[in-house]
Amino acid sequence: MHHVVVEQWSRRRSFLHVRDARAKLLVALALLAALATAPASPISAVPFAFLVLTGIAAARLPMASMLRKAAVVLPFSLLFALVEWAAGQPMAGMALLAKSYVSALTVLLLVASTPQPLLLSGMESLGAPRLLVLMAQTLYRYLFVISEQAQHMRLAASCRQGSGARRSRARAFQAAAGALAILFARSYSRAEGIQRAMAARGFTGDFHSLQRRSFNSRDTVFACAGAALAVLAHLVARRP
Amino acid sequence: MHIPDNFLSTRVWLTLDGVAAPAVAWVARRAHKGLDEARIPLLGVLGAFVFAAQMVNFPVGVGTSAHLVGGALLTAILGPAPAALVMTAIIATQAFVFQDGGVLALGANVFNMALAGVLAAWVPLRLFSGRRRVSLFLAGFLSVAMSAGLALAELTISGIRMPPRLLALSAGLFAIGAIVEGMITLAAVRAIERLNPRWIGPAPANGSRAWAAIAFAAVLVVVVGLFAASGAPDGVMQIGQWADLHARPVWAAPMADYSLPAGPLWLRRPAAAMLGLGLVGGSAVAASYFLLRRRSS
Amino acid sequence: MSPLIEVRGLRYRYEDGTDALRGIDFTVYPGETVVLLGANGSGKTTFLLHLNGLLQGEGSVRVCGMDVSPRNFREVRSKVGMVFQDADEQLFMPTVLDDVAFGPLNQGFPAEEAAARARSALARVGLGDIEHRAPYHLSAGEKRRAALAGVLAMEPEILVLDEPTTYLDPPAQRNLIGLLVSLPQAKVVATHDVRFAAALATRAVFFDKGRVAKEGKLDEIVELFQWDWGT
Amino acid sequence: MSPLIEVRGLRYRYEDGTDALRGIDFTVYPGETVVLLGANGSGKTTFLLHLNGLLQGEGSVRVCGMDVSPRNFREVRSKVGMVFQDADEQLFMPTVLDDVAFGPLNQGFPAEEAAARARSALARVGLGDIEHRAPYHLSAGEKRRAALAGVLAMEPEILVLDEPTTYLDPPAQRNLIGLLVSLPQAKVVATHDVRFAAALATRAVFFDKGRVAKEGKLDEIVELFQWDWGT
Ligand SMILES: Nc1ncnc2c1ncn2[C@@H]1O[C@H](COP(=O)(O)OP(=O)(O)OP(=O)(O)O)[C@@H](O)[C@H]1O
Ligand SMILES: Nc1ncnc2c1ncn2[C@@H]1O[C@H](COP(=O)(O)OP(=O)(O)OP(=O)(O)O)[C@@H](O)[C@H]1O
Ligand SMILES: [Mg+2]
Ligand SMILES: [Mg+2]
Repeated sequence: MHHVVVEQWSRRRSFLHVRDARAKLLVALALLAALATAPASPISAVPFAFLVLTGIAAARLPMASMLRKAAVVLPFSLLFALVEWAAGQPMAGMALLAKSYVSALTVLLLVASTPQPLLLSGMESLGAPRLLVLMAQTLYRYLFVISEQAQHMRLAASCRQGSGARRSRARAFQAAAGALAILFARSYSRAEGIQRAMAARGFTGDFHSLQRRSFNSRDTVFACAGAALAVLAHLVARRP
Repeated sequence: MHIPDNFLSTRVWLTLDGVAAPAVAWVARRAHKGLDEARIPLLGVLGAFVFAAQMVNFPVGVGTSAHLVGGALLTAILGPAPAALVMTAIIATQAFVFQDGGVLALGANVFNMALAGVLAAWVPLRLFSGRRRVSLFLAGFLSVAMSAGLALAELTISGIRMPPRLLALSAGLFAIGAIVEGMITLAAVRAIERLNPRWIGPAPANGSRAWAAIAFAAVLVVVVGLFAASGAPDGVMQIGQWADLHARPVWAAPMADYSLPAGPLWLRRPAAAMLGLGLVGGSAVAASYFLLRRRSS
Repeated sequence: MSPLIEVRGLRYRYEDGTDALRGIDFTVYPGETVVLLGANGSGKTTFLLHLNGLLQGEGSVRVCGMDVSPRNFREVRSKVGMVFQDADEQLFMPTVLDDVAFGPLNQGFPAEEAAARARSALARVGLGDIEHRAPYHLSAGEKRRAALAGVLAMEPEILVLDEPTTYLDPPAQRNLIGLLVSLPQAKVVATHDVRFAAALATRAVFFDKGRVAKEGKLDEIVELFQWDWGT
Repeated sequence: MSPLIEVRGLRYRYEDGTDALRGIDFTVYPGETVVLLGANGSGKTTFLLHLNGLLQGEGSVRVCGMDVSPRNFREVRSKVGMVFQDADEQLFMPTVLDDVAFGPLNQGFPAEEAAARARSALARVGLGDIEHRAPYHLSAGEKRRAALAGVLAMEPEILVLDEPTTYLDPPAQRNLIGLLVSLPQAKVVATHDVRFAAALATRAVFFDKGRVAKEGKLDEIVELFQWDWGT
């Protein structure tokens, strides 16, 4: 599972890992925005790629795996690049491809160097609604659990699937709907179980947290330097 | 339907981020008000459920399969505001954790799928609450049609120049996707009801039909308009020119000292067109939403 | 000695009309380990959920001299530590330390004190070194112990465990027994595993269709209801 | 006698890099009941999923003389009936009869024939009278038997069961043992319950970190790895 690996990476230690989540988030946004507003040419992505690759090296993350994982955006981008190419704008197509790939790599670097709970609490202190953050936290926690359940159901069904030669589509559709309903029922009763477990440990509606992150001077320097580099990369990209 | 970064022009993503952020904040407040605190885990777990549900394949056509998108199902189960919030959490998780959809484009994706999509699902659930099957099918259909249509329009307006035939083809594919979502939503809700009818709350039955009809018409206009436009991209540009006239004053104030490069000339008009379309569609739908709520409470 | 738990005439009906409990009397004294046996659906889990007010039926439930009612939930829930069957449901926070500190934080302790209590509870269950791991990546036995630590961190007087051996391999079960025996609290344990029960029980209660069918020595009950299978 | 299942040098690594199987050799002959023991995470479930191609690793897996490869999945899956740990995940059709008939219909039998096979499988597991109930509302023991019926209806030659006693009370466990003993198929059963294993096993295999650590008589293996807890 893709995200399990990323999650493990996010718990390593490095210069980048120890930075405050907010600082990293701001720098990532600055990079993304600077890249998005750079001219529509594949060359634009180069200075940004350089920065992000430096970041990956600084975070001591496995370069090849990172590059491979960010490639998830490529199929979609490639399709549109071809469209642009067909429309007589090969450069615009290439730019789309290069820029969206570097953007994905930037986001991947952010999540691979920041444990998810810290990222979420960082987003909260940057103004994301609390309810949304709590929800995303639970979502992420149970994503694995429920996906595994769905996986099991799929396996169980495929054991009894046969060849499909005489399968009625209506029946298969109904079976899928049934599987969805069972998955829902399990999720629902799991949610009830979680609510009970929370109540049993004194939960009355207010989430308290252990995390009290402080934004130290290094984080400030990092955020400023990161933003400055983003602007610089943008300026470099604008040079003809 | 998850738009990655760098596909939308700066003004489009900036505008939609600007629209989505306060809208999500408002939806969160609204969802929180009607929410028993103890149900917070339920929302998160259902988000994970929708995620996992995408592993369940529904056979459609020869050798292909589709999966649930989920906006309409969540709306039927949770009501509009919590459903929109859960969808927002899903889309954000997809963007950050799976690099599926951009981060700058988060506002656009949230707007398309979590806000407009859920709204489009909610209106038929409300309007045809007496006729479960019709309303559930329409909810699934409209939510996906709305999201996909918006995404297509945003891309077009951002200057991704799709040949008309390709545009029509993708519009056709999206239409099929919308029909399939309608079927899946219907089948899934009925299967869930069979397990335990209490899980799916009774559809809200009250409220003036006239207002619901207006809201429905607004959704239909936007959806049909988007699809018609995608069949004839020149039409979008026409709307753009029209909207440009009206939108320019709105743009002028906040963007007067907008220091980022304004982009090539040809980009400006489409961006304004996006704004115009968003304003027209958004305000029509939002107005009917408010009115509906007022009438029902 | 006054009883820690005193239940009188407890009845409970689920919304769908299932009569899950039909008049239960039940008492636990300090230092006891009471094992609940009974068929699937006989009401064990439903009963346990009443002990800290997660469900409320007719009849009286008293814990440490307090009525279990919404007024007292806060105190009752810090007296009764409940470990559920599915450890995944109990470990809902993003890291093990966060999770174990969840109870103390809700009890009103400041963050450092809560973290200290959480660390000491983790040490007690032998998980001192995994506090920053995500619960998802733990093994079944580790999950169970982390769930127990989350409850111990609240320093309860009574431990309630619902089928704690589910998913555990024999060494992990043995481990759990050792750990439970070493904890001084009174315990109420529902289980289908008669040998696990035998290793812990000072007394057994047999549930049948929402009633207590028999109470007494484990051996006698196992004998009477043929609750073990003679291999 | 030629083996029903023959596995040679099977290795499997999960995407995240976990080496779950590191070279397994394994054989089952007709009429045998082979029990898999081993710690949590030792690879039992991963191994079982290879027996009908739900996972595919390196090495060779042969069932009834056929290589388990995508070409043969259809036949292999009707030879190997797999019952998962969580019966709920296996029962997804609206009624028990629909569910049990799901396999035969997919095998290509016409509706009547499929229903007849389903009814006969339900009768064999002792559930003849509940064919029109919804599986979700059955008791734990009934669910397990319904899941088994769904597999038996496909008339497999080998039954594979992953921790079949989970959630079952002792009488239901006894029941399951009786049922399994009465079925003529060869069986491969992964379990943590040593006494359940003892009631069934003709042979035992002990998994350790993705390898077969020992193969032989159940008693010897339990003794060797101290897999039971001496009360
Ligand atoms: N949420 C619910 N809604 C309706 N009925 C329920 C619910 N939970 C349990 N029941 C029913 O209440 C009765 C008692 O169930 P309970 O879970 O307490 O039994 P149990 O003794 O814990 O069983 P097991 O040994 O299988 O865990 C059963 O008939 C069950 O079907
Ligand atoms: N989907 C997965 N992705 C990555 N690793 C996995 C996955 N499933 C299992 N593993 C790992 O593979 C190893 C073998 O797991 P497996 O589930 O086969 O063990 P098991 O013997 O069945 O354990 P248990 O007795 O707890 O059921 C473990 O280390 C486990 O963490
Ligand atoms: Mg129970
Ligand atoms: Mg297993």
